[in-house]
Amino acid sequence: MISIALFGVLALVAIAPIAVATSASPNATGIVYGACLIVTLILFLIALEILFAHPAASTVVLPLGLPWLGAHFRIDPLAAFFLVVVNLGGAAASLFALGYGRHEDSPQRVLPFFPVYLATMNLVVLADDAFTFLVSWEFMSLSSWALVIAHHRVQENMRAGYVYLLMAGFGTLTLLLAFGLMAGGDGGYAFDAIRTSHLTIGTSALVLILVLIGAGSKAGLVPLHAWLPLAHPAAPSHVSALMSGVMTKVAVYGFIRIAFDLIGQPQWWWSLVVLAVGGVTAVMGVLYALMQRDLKRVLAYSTIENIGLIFASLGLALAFKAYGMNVAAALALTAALLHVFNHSLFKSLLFFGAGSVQSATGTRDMEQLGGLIHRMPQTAFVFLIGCTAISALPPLNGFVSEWLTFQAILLSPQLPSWGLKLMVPAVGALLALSAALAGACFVRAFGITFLGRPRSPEAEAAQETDTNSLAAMYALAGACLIAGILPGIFIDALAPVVQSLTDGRLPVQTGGQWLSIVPIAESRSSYNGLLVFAFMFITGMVTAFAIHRLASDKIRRGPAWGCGYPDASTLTQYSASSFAQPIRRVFGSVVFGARETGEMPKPGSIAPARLTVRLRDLIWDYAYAPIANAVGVIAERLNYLQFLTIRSYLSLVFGALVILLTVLATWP
Amino acid sequence: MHSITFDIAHMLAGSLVLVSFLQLYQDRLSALLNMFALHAFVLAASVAWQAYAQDAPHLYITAVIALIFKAIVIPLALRRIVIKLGIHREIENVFGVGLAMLLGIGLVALSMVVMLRVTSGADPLAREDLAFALAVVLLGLLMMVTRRNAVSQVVGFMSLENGLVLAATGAKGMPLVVEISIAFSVLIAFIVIGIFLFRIRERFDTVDMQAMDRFREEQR
Amino acid sequence: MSIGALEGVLLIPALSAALLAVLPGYKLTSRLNMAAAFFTFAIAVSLFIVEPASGRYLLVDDLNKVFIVLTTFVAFTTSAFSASYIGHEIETGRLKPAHVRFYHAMYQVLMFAMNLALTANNIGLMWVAIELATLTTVLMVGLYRTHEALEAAWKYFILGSVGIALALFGTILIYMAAQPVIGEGPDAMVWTILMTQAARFDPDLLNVAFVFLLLGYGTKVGLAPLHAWLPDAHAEGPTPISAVLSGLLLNVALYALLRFKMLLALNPASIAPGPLMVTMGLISAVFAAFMLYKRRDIKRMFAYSSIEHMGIIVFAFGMGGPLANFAGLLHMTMHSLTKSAIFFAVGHIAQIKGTQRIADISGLTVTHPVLGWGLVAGVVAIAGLPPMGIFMSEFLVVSSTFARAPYLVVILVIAILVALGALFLKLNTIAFGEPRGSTAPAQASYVPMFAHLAIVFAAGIYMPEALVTGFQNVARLLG
Amino acid sequence: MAVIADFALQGAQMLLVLLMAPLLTGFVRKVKARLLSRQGPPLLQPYRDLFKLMRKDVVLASNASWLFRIIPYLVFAATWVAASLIPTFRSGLLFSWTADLIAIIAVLGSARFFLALAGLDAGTSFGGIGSSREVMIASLAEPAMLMIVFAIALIAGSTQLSTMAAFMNSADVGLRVSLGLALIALIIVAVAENARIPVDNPATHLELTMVHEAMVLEYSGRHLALIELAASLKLLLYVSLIACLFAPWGISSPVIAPLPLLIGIAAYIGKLAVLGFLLAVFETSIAKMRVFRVPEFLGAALMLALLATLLRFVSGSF
Repeated sequence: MISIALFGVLALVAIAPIAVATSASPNATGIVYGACLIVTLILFLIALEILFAHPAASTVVLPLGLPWLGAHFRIDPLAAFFLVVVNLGGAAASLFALGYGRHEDSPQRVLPFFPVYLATMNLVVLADDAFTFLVSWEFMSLSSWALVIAHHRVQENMRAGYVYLLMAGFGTLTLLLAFGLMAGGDGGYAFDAIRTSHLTIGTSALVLILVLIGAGSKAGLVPLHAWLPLAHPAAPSHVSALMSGVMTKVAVYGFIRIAFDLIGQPQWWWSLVVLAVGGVTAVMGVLYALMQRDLKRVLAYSTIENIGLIFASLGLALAFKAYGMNVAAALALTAALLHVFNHSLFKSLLFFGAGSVQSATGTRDMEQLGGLIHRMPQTAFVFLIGCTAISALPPLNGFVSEWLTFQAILLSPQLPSWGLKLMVPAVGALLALSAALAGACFVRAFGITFLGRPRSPEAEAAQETDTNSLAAMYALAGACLIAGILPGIFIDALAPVVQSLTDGRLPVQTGGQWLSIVPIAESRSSYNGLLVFAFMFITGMVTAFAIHRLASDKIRRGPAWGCGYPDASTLTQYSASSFAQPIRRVFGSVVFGARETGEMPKPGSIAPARLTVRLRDLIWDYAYAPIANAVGVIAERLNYLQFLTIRSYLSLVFGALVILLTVLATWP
Repeated sequence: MHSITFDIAHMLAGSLVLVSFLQLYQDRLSALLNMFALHAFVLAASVAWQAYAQDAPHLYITAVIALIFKAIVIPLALRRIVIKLGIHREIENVFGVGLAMLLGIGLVALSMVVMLRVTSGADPLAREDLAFALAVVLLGLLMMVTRRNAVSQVVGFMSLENGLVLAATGAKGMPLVVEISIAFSVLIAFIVIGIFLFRIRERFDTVDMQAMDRFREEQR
Repeated sequence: MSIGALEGVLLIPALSAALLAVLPGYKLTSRLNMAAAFFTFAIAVSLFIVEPASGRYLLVDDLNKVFIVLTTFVAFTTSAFSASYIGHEIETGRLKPAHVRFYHAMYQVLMFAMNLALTANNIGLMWVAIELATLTTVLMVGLYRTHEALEAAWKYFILGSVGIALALFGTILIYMAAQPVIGEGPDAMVWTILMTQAARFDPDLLNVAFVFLLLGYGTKVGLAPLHAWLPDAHAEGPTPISAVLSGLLLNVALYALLRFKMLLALNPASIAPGPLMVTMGLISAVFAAFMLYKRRDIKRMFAYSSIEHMGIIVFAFGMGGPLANFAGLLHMTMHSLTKSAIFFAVGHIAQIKGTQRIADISGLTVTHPVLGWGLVAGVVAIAGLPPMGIFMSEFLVVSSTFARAPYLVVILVIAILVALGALFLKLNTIAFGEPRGSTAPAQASYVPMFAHLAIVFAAGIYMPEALVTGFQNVARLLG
Repeated sequence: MAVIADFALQGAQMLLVLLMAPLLTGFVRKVKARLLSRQGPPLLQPYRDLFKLMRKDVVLASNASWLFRIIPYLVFAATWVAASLIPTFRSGLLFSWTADLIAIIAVLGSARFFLALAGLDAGTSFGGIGSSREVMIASLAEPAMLMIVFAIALIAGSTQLSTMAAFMNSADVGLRVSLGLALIALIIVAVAENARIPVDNPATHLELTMVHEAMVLEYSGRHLALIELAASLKLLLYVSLIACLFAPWGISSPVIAPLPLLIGIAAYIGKLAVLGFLLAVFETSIAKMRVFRVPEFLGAALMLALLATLLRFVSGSF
């Protein structure tokens, strides 16, 4: 099993040189993405097989990496699940890119890195020792960095790549410190050794904080998220989909692997930290998303929101695990993992849609779009499904995982500790708020982009995207629907994973009547996506049929009602920013330090009235900018040392000598 | 029972330190050069005495080198340069002589503390010599960093190196001493030639130096 | 008498130096230079097979074997690079044939000096060899005879001489410490004998000696605040020499330091040299990392990055322990290969663009893909990103010492991160963005550069057993 | 047999809510009119309106999309399904476990989602005003509603409406602070969700002040009929939700016997009348507030509900 998976990864790596060799030829795109599609599909099937057949964890040690240790690889249920996520996303992205990649103007900067990127993400999940894990982890960042700066002539892309690489390096070094603590001074880097080694409370706590920072910076936890909304939009869209939909999940995997598997029994207060960070991240992410004009940036920020949701569930799971409430822990963890899977589906779908829009209109600025539903009906349809799913609306899959999270929260009064008693409801409120705001955010995203009237000639002239891209998007949309109406199957598939991490599991779901899901007991709570979908479908159909039969089915077209002022201009429509204005008024002043200044021309003057809105990214201003400035200042100061005279340099040597001698003279 | 030999060696080494102080005290180049000649001469004497005390004849070579090369040739050459560059009566201390002297005293104290707590095992002659040698080395360095002028810096370097030779000869039966002293003479010759060829004087000058480096960083 | 491999490593450079001093024509001489370097390398490799015994003046053990092979290998590749580089310099007339003859002779003299320093079994001999190496490089740095070149050479010369003097004082002190135990005469300067007796030396004397040696040889290693000569020497000299300086000379000085550290480590009563080295290493790493930001000259920038890495290496050796020492050795090897590879690339770049000013170089991956991506790979490696070898060594350094000295390691990590930021800040403008400057095709020999990068890449993923055991033995030696 | 009966009851429930909804709306209008000492439209006026609208042609805005034409059916279906999942006269219906309270709220959420999209489809500024304000209100009302659900669910130990109703009906509820808070919050949310005064005015047609009406401004004919019907269904839904949670008396337990069912239906209609009357009184007694006062109004609800939940968490006795 593991060996087949590794061969798959090897095959992916082997595609890269082919890409380099053929990148000149026009059909390189087809070759590379086709190959990637095939390999990732194979890996996907292998992972599925492992997940459902769940055999014992299979391991292999290759004579690579650290010489005396070798490179350990291992597939257990957790790894298998994340392999499913990674390769499903990879396959979809490859399929999408078969069409989308043809619009790429510099393929030689994308093709070689794409398969490597896929391979590294697989390797992170497969790795079973600290060194292999970190190498794959950082190499993953590196290859995605190369993809982010594929369009290197655009300055902001370079900046995005720069910030991204720095944050990635920061995260990796933090994880490195964490592993240093876990492995101790004598280098027990294999995960088995780490599992068996017993850390002191303090050490494991420090490890958890470090991991939360390291994995969190890759996943995009506030306030470590700054790189994400820069880097994800900068990359080509199929890569953005991978980064948002899959790579953040690999980061989540890193957190789960270490926090749930490696460092043993958690302390209850860890969950306080994780819960708080998760809740804040969820709300901040979606609020940022509501303020963006750039479609792909909206999606990137909403990724941050979903990561927050996932981490909140993970925090709950930690809390339950700390108090040995295994079933509850299983519920929370299932919610988290299911959301990982769901988000990877619809976020990829949405990025594909955004990519199609971009290649059709040449812009991602929503203020330039509009009315695309008439010109790209199919894209609009699948994008709408994605929006519905990510807004956690039944009967689609986003709702299921959110519902499970709420069910887990409802179990938490049994937690003994007071901190949690106060924290959990607050986090619950934050999650509910973020869910509602997400709905608003995607009404805005879809409505402004696809509905209304086109706001620019490019949007006017847009064409429906190609079949490959559509195929990828339809596949993901279908997956969203299935995961939404038949969640029981997926929850059961997660059971072995959850069991291995929490020693608890949910009751078998697929056995219940009408395939409804029952986390604890039917008297307590249950949800049946299938029936909800069926009811809505049937009632809707029946109503339509009845009305068209018995009443009228006539249609007349007329101009839209404009209060008697029929306006030709499309600028009088609600724009992205005006749509967000009420919410900005409610939350903005606190979160963004938003200032609105309107200037009205004097009566009689024909000068336009103008409203200027200033939003500040407080986190950037107060966390990142100071650090950057500090580095700049220190560099400036030290730089004087470059321009001294030989005499001054000699005095440095002299000083050093005297100091050392004095140290010696005063040595005890 | 070599108390006499010990005292004389002690006296010579100590006077070497004294001369170093005298060098620090000078603020005119010409006077400084004289002082250096004296320094080299004292060194030669001390080396010779060591050669006699340890009856190590090869040390005489070192003594002779010191005498001829350092006490006579180099000072003369430098004097010519100084005259050529017309800086023989220039005052070029970075800060006042008094402060320099104070620092010097501090350095001597430091070297004493370091060395005397050190050589508990070694024999007294070597111990004293080492302490003085270290003092001379440090004073030489101090001179290099407190003088602006290339020539006086070379003088500083040479007195530093005198300290080394003192230490080397003080170390009983140390091989390669002669070779090392020769090597250093070559080195110094290089430096002097360098000064002579490239008119290094202005290259040392603070302001100009900065301008130079700025120039290197900005332009090109 | 039979000439063993050990002597061969010294004789070939010496003889070829004499030969090259007289032969005309740069085509022939550069070939000869390569050949000589190659044979030296071959013989150095044979050291692993023939295992010659250490003599009275020359010694060979696991420690210096590693250094010798590394030195001779990089010397060989650099000579290959310098062949094409010098050819270009001749065409553009920046160098005259006479200069080239001098250059090649000096090159071999330098090789001789370094090999001597590495094989010398006598602390005095070692000191002489390092002084010789210094003087040679001084002359080569000044090769272009430009204002700045002479400037840099002079700075190097003065600081170097002071360093030499301090190192000599330290050496004398070591002798003084050894002499009462071993007795007067040369024996008290022979490594192999010193090692056996070290435990009985006067510890305080050893301490003072080590301070002087640390400062003296540390000047050569380029540790801050003794580093001042290094950036200018790298920036102004011919690029092959920059490669040799960063790749080899720093290592040779480091080797001397390590030897003396071992000596002190054998004497329990003496202060542990660790803390001193750790402090100097951290200072150098942090300082150099920040200095990277304001650099405008591409060669000077990479010179500062050498200081940073020397800091990391010294830190690793200072921390000690089998893992950290292993990491230090690995890091040193990888740094030599990577940095010289980078200088190969930079040399060609500077020749194509006719400038070393970073602001005037842009979009290399567009105009010169091979060179540009080569540089990117080099910077990726030097910044400590996987899958290159330096990542492995940094992984080992940080992870193995964090548990012991968390605060120090955090400082080191910050330095690494700051350096990463600076390097990629510059790389972004050099390798990417709108192309600027000449787009003339490069007539360059990419073989040396990519050979180095390939080794570094391979080492990051797979290390052969023999190498590992060798390193581990050395790491054990270093305690 | 029993299964058929169950199906029949479920169907009856669906028809009941569908039929009662316009009546409730008409009743509220009537009472309001009377309180304003107007004659007011007859009780059955809403039915007439609906049938009239049904038979009229649809006038679509020139650039309305296919989505615009689907949405009325979607919204109606979603609201109807949600409404028919609330126990009205009998708990434990056949499909009652299809969706618990959280899911029902979410189903309503999807109805709102699509309605807001409809507002943006025509590309007029009024639709935009409507939907942007609607989502703003929703972004506060939905979390408040969820918190209310949490508070009650934590008391009842379930989010299953039948179970909750049964629990509230049982003796061991007692008087609880958290329940009181939850009730107040629920009323506020219900008012906001149904676009009633003071949050919104269902009767106004001054575009700038309206939210819900502005959003559906472009709808006409059968589409408008469905939207209106959905609106009254929603009102009915919230009223019967309050009824079944806070006045669960008379809801017949899951047995199939005519008498309890009749009692249940009678009790249900009675509750609707009372609550509708209260709503009318409430609406006539206060004035509509400015749009940007609404967030504070709803924020209060959110805080109350959160407080209720917190109390529950801190100790079971609240």
